[in-house]
Amino acid sequence: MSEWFAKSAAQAALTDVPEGRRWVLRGGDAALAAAGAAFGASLPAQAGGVARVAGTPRAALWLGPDEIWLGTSMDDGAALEAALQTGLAAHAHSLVDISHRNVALELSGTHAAWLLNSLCPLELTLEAFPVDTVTRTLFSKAEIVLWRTGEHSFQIVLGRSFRGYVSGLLAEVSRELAAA
Amino acid sequence: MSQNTCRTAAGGRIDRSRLVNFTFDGKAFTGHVGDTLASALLANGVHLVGRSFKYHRPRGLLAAGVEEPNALVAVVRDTARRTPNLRATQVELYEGLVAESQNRWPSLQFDVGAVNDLLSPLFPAGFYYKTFMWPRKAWHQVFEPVVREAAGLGKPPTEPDPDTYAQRFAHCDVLVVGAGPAGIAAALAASAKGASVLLCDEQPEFGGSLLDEPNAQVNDHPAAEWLKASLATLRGRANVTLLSRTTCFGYFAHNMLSLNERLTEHQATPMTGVPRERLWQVRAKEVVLATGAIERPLVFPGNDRPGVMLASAARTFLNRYGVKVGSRVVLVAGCDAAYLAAFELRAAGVKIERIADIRPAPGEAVHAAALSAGIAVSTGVTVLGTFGWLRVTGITLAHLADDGSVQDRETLDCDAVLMSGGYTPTVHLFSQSRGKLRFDEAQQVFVPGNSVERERSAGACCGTDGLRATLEEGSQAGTSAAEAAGKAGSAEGYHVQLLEGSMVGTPGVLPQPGNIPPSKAFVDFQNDVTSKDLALAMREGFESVEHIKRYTTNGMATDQGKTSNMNSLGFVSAEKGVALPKAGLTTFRMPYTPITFGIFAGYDRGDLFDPVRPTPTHAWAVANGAVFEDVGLWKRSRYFPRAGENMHAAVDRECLAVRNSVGLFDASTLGKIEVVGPDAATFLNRLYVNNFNTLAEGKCRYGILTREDGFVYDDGVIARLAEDRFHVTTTTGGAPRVLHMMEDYLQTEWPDLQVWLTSTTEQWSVIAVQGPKAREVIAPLVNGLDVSNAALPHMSMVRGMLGDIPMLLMRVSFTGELGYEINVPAGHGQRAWEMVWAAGLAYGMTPYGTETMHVLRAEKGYVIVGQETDGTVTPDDAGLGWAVAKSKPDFVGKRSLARPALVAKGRKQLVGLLTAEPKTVLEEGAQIAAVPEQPVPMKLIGHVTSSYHSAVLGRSIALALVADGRALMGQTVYIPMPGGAIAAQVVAPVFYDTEGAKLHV
Amino acid sequence: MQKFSAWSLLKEAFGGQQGWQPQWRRAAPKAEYDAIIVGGGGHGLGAAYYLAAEHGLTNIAVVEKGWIGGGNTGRNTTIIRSNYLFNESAQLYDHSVKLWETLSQVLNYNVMFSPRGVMMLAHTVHDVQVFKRHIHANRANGVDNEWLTPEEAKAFCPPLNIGDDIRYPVMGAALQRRGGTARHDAVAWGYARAADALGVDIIENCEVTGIRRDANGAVEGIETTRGAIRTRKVGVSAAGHSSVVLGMAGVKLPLESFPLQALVSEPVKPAFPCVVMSNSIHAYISQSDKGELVIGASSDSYNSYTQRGSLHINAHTLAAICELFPAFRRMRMLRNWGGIVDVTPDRSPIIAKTPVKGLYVNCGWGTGGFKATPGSAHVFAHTIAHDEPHAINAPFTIERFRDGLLIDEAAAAAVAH
Amino acid sequence: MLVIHCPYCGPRPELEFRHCGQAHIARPLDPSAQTADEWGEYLYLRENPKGMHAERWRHMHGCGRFFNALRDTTTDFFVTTYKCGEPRPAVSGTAPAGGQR
Repeated sequence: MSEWFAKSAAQAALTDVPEGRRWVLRGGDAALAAAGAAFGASLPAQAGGVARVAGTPRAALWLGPDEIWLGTSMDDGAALEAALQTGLAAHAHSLVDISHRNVALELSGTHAAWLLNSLCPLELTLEAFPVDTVTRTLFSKAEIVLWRTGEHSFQIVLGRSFRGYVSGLLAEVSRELAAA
Repeated sequence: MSQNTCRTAAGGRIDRSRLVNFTFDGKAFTGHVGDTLASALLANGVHLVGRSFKYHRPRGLLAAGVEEPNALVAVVRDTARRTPNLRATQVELYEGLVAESQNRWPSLQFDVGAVNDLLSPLFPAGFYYKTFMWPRKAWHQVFEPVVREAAGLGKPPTEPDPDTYAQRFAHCDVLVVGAGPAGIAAALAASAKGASVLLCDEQPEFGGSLLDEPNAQVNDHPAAEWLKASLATLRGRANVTLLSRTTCFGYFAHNMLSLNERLTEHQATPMTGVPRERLWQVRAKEVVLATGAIERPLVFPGNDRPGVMLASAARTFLNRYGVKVGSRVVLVAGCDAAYLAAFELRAAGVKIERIADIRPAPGEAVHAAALSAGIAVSTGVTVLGTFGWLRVTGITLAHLADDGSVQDRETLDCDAVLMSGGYTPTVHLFSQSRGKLRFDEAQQVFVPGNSVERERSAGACCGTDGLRATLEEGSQAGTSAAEAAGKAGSAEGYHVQLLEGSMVGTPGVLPQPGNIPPSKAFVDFQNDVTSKDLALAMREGFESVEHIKRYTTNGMATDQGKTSNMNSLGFVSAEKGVALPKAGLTTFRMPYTPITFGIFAGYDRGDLFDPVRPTPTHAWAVANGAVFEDVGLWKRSRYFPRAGENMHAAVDRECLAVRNSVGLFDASTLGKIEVVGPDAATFLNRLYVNNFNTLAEGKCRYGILTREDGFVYDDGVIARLAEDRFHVTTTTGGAPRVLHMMEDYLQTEWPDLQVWLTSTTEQWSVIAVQGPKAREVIAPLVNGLDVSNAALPHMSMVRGMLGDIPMLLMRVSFTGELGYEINVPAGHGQRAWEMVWAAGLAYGMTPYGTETMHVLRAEKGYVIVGQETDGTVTPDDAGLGWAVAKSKPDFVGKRSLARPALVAKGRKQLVGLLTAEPKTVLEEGAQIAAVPEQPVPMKLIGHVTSSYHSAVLGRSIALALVADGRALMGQTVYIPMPGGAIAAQVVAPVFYDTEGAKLHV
Repeated sequence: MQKFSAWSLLKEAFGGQQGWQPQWRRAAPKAEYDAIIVGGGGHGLGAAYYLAAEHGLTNIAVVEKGWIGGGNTGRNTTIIRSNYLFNESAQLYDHSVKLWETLSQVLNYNVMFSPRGVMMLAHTVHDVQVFKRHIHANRANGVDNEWLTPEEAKAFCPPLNIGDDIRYPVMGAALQRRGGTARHDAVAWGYARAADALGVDIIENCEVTGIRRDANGAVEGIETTRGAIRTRKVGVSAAGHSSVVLGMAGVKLPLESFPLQALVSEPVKPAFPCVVMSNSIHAYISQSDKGELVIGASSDSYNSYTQRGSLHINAHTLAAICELFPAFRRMRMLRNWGGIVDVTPDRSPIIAKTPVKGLYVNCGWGTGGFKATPGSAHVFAHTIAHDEPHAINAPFTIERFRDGLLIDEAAAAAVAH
Repeated sequence: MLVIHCPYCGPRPELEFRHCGQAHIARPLDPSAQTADEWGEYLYLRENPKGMHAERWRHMHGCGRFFNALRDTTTDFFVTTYKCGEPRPAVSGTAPAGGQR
C-alpha cells in the first residue's frame, strides 16, 4: 500500500497492523474492575482513555462508558482470554471476540493527522487529541476507531469490509502530499 | 498582437518583465504575470467585455473585484474544462489562457439580440407572467423553449470534468476572514501569544485595500513595506495558517465556516495530481470578519455603457495593475473617497475632465485637494445621460431645480466615467451567521449589530472609515477573539499618514427631471433591472423588498446583488417615502460567491462515492465469474453464469443443483448481533414477537421483529449459544438499524436489564451449504463432529472445527433443503470456503448467488423483509402469525397489532399465485384485480411481491399480497398488463415440498 | 381584474407602463369574515381562491405573517408529479396535476407549468421492483408512468451518466411525462390576484397570535398582530408553522418541522431538458426558465425553525449530482436556502377537520407540497365550505394515525433486504 | 454541522451523532391497558416547539450512548445535554448566543 504514498514515508505511510486478538468487554463497573485485575492494569475510565500493561502487547481502549476493547497479540491471546473468563466469572458482563471483525491500519508520518483531517471531522492537534487517545469516529462514510499511538502515528481500526474504502480514500488524499 | 496601450510606464504589482499571451474571443493579446483577465484587457484598451442578460446591451467592466456584474466570460482549457460565467476581474492571467465572451450572437461587437434593447418597452419586469398563455399548450411547446434559449448566461460544460477536488476539516482558535488591513492586524494580534489563527483571503495576494493605496504610510513606513513585514511575521509563526485564493463563502451554525481554496486555476499547466479546488470546513472557536466594503454604482441613465465604472475599480486597475482606464475621465462622486481616483489618475497623466459631485457640499479636504490639483469640480449635479454604444464617449450633467426642472445642462466628452455612490459594508457572512444587522443613519448603510455566533467584525465591513481606525479595530478584534478563545492577544496602536476621504454616500437613484424614473438607469446591471422596473413592480403592488426582488429579479443574478441591493432599497424607500431600514432587507444567502459543485462532492466519486463492502469470499467470486448486485453497501454475488448463459439459464442451473445435489452460498452479509448477559432471553422476549424463554441452548428459532407500530421491521434466525448468550441474525440491510433499535430500548427503556450487545456481522463469514448432499460434503471436514439428523436436527447449532478453523455450525435452511450455515472467523472465510468447495466438487457442488437464493426461498414461501413486506405489513399479513407468541403480555408492537386497521377485514395477506399459463412469469410489482378488463381507475386488490420461473417445478410461481387473500384460495384473480389481463389462481404460498420433509432428512 | 395578455403588454409599452394596476389590494383586516385562511402560501391563497370561485364565499381573508409566497412556496424546487403508489395519494396528486394543466388560463397568470417529464432513477434491483410496482399501480389508476431502460433514460436526458463507472449505475427509470415544473412565485401571485379580484382580502404582515373559541369550544375568531378578527371558520395552511398555529387552539398534531435545503447553480444555456429524481442517492434536479440548475437536497435530521440547513447535507446531494451528471462538476452553486417542512409520521399530508369545530388544517406536506398546491387547495376549500372533506382528501385525516390507517408511501418503498 | 456536547465524550461534530426525536417519552408500562387515543399519542404525537426542545441524540459513531439535550429550535443552539434518566433541567428563555460552552 505504501506505493500510494509516493513522496516520502516520513510524510505519511500506511501499513497493516499485524493480526492480534481483540475483545469487546461490556458490563457494569464491578465487571470492568474485575476485568482490569485479570488484564493486568486498571481499565481506562475516562473518555478516550488507553491503558497498557507495561512490557506486554496488551492495551485496553475506552470506547464507551460500558464498552472497553481489550487487545493483545496472537501469542498472548489464549492466556488473556482465559484470565478474563476466570476473572469475570462472578460478574454479569459480555465478552465477545471480535478479532476478525476489524482490521487495523497504521498511518504514520509527519502528515498523518493532516491526511486524516481530509475526511475526519475531529480536531487532531496534540493538544486536543494527545498520544494514547482513542475514539470511535468517522472517516468520510466509514466508522473507524482512531487511536493516536504517537505524535505522528495513528492506528485506524475499521470493519474489515471497509478496508478498501478507507485505504482508497487515504491514497487519494495522499496524492495531494505527493504533489505538494 | 495588440499593445498594452493603456499601461502606465511603471508601478503596480504586475511583473513587467514577464509577458503572458492570451486570447479573448479568438483575438490574441498580451498581459503580464500578475494581471487579471480584466486588467489585461483594459491594458489593451478593451472595455467591451460582455452583453447584458435581457437587452443584450454592450457592457464593460464595472468593478475590479468580486462584485463585477458585467464581465462574465467562459474560460476554456480544453473541451472538458470549460468554465462559464467567470468574472474577468477574478480570472488570473496565465500563459495561453483562452477566454470567450457570452450571451451574444454572432459576435460581441455585433449582437442581434440587442434588438431587445429597442423592444425593451415590451419586456417590462414580470412580462412573462402576463402572456404566452394561449393556446394552452403553446407555453411549453413554443414560448418556453424560446425563453429558455434566450435566458441563461454562458454555455455549460458538456463533458465529464476530469479535474479532482479536495476536502479538509480544520479547527482553529481564531479564523480571520479577509486579509486587508483589518484582517492582517487582527491576525497579528490574535496569533502573537500562541492562539492558532487561520487567515484567508479570496485574492491571490494578501493586502486587500492596502494594495490600492500607494501613498499610505503605516507606522512611518510605506504601506507596502508594512504589509510585507507583517506577512513575513505571520508566515514565521507556526500557529498561523495563511490561505490565499480562498473565499470564505458560508457561515453555518456553531461557528462552522466553509472556505473554497483554488489551487490550480491560475496555473498555465495545472500541476498533476493537485486538486483544482478544495473545500475547507473550519470550526473556529472565534471568528473575526474583516471582509471590507464594496463601492456602490450611481444609478443614472446610461450608467451601464462600457467605460462607466466604479471609482474604486479605476484605482485598483491603476495601482495594482498599472492600467489607465481612460485618457479623459469624468468622475461622478457621491462620496469623498472617490476623489482619490481622480488624484491618482491625474498623477498618472490622465486628464480629469471634471469631478461632478452629486452632493452640494463635498468634504473640504478632498475638495480643496482637487482644486489645488487644478481639477474642475461641480457640486450638486445629476447625470442626465451618457453617450456612446460600445464605449462611453460623453456624459450630460445638469443641476436640477427644486421643481425638477433642468438647469446648467452641459455635455462633456470623455472615454471613461468613474462613479461612486459610497461604500456598502460586506456583511454577508455576518448576516449568514444570523447576526442582526443595524442600520447606521449617519452612514446610510447596514452594519453588524449584535452577534449571535462567536464572532466580531472589524474594519470597513462594519462601516469603519479610515486606515488607522481600521488597523486598530482589527488589532482589537484579534485580541478579543484570542482572549475569548482562552488565549492571550496583543493589541497594537497604529499611526498612519494618508489623504483619505469618507466612504459615506447615499444609496438610491440620482434625481431626474420631473422625478420620473428614467429607463436605462440600471440598478442591477447583470439582470438588466432599471429603476423603472422597480417602480413598475411597486405600481403593481409588490411592496415588500423580497417581492420586488423576485418580480424584477433585482439582486438575483450571479453577483447576488452586491452592487445593486442597497440602491434598490434606497429607491424603494424613497418611492414609499419611508426610512430606508423600513423598506426591509433581502436575505444574504450562502454562498458569498458562486462555488464549484466539485468541491462539495470532493472525493465522493466512482468507487469511493460510497463504501464498497466486499464479503470475505469476494476474490473467489470474482475469479469464478460472479455477477454482482449492490445490496446496501455490500457487493453480493447475484449469479455465476457459465459461458453462454444468461441470468435465467444460470439461475435455473443453480436452483436445480441445490434441489438435486448441493449448492454453496455466501451469506456473510447477514447482520449478526451477540446478545449477552443474564437477562438476554428476557430482552429478546420483550423485543421480538416470538418466545425466547423456551429456546433451548444449541437451538435456533426464526425471529420476527416489529416496531411499536406493529409492522414487520426485520427477521432472522436466532441461536442460543448459552443460557446467557444469543447469536441474533438480521437482514443484510437491517443490521445497523436493528442494533440501533436494540440499544435504544436497552439504554432508555430497560436500563435495568443486564444484557449487552455487540455487532459481530463482520466477525463471521457465513458459508451456506444447501442441498440433499450437504451433509455428505461437510461431514468429512468437521473432525468427527456428529452432524447427523439426530445429533444436529433442523434449527439447531453446535460449535466445532472445520479442519483447523473454529466454527459455529448452524443447521438452518433458507432453501427448503437440508442445509448448514458454517460460521467461521472472517479472516478464515475464503480458506474455509475453498475447503468446502474442494469437498463438494465430487457432488457437483455449485456456487449460487442472491437471485437463486430468492427463487429457492420463494418456492418454499419464505418471505424476504423488504420484498414481501414494505413497512405496512404485519406478521399475520405476511403469513407469519404462527410466530407471534400471543401468550406474551407484551412485546414491541403487540399493542399496535390490536389497532382497528390492523385487525380489520380486507388486509392484504400473503398468498401464492399460479398463472393459468405456466410459462408466464408475472412482473414483480404488477397489480392484482378481482375482475379482468376494468375501466380506469381499476379496483385493485393487491400486488405481486415476488415472481420467478421455478426450474424444479417447471413453471412460474409468484408470491403476492392480496386483500383477504387467504379466503380466496383456489379462486382466479387477474393481473392487468398493457397487453391484457393475465389470469392466475390463488394458492397457498408454498410451492415445493409443502410438508417440509426435505428439511428434516 | 385587469386582463393580462400580449395585447395588454403592447398597450402598456406605448403607455409607458403607467396603466398597470396593483395585482392585489393591500387589504386591512375587517372586523369579521365568513372564513379566514392562515398562511399566504400557494396552498392558503389557492384555498381562498377556490372558496370564492367555487363555493361563493367571498367575505374571506388570507392572513400572512410575512409576505405572500415567502415560505415554502418560494423555497422549493417546483417539481410536479403524481406517480404515487397508493390510490389515495395518486388521486390527490393527479387531481392537482390536472388543475396545473389549465391553471395559467384559469388564473390569467402564466404560472409557467412545464410538463417536461419527471424521471425517477433506479439504481438497485430493489429500486426496479419498487418502481415497477408504482408503474403498474399508476397505470391502473390512470396516472401516466412508464419504465425506461438506461438507454431510453439517457435519450430522454442526455447529460445522464448511464455508464458502470459510478457506484450505483442507473438500472432504468420511471418516467411521468405529464410531470414537470412551474414558476413558484407566479403560483402565489396568480392565486392572490385572482382571489383578490373575487373580493378576498389578502392581509400581509399580519401574524396570528391566538385563536378564540366560544363556550362550546368552537372557533369564534383569531387574534393577530393587527387586531382581533371574528370568524367561525379558520383554515390553517401554515406549513412548517402549523404546529405553532394549531397549538393556539390547543390542537396537537403528529407533526415535526425540519430544515430542508435547495440550491441553484449559476444560469447557463439550456442543458437539462426534464426533471430527474434519484431517491436512493438523494438527488433532485431540473433547470429553471432562467437557466439555473435547481437542485433539492435532503432534510436535516433535527427539528428546527431556523430556515437553515447544514453544509454536509448539500454536499451529499451535490456528490450524487456530480456522479449522475459528471459534466456539472464544474458548474457553480449560486444560491442556497432553507425552508421548514412539516412532516407527519407517514409522510403524507393531513387535510382535515380538527377536533375543534370550525378549525381546519392542511399540513404535513413534508418535502412535497408544491406539486399538490392546486389540488390540495381545491379540496381544502371544499372541506372548509362544507365542513366535510372532499372524497379525495377524506383518507387524509388526523385519526388515521390512531387507527393505523396510514398512507405510508415512504415505507412502501422500503429499503432493500 | 452542529457541535454537540456528548455527556460522556464532550463536544463532538454532529456527523458522529444521530437525532432520535423527542426526549422523555416513556414507553407505557402496560401497553395493553392503553386506550386507542393514548397509544396513538405515544406512537405518533410529538412536541414540535418553536423554542426550547428536549430531544434525544445518540453518539452513534462515538461512545454509542443515547442522551438528552435542550436545544432552541429557533437558533439551533444547545443549552445543555444530560444523561438518560436524568430529569429535564429547568431552563427558561432562549439559548445564549454562541451556544453551549
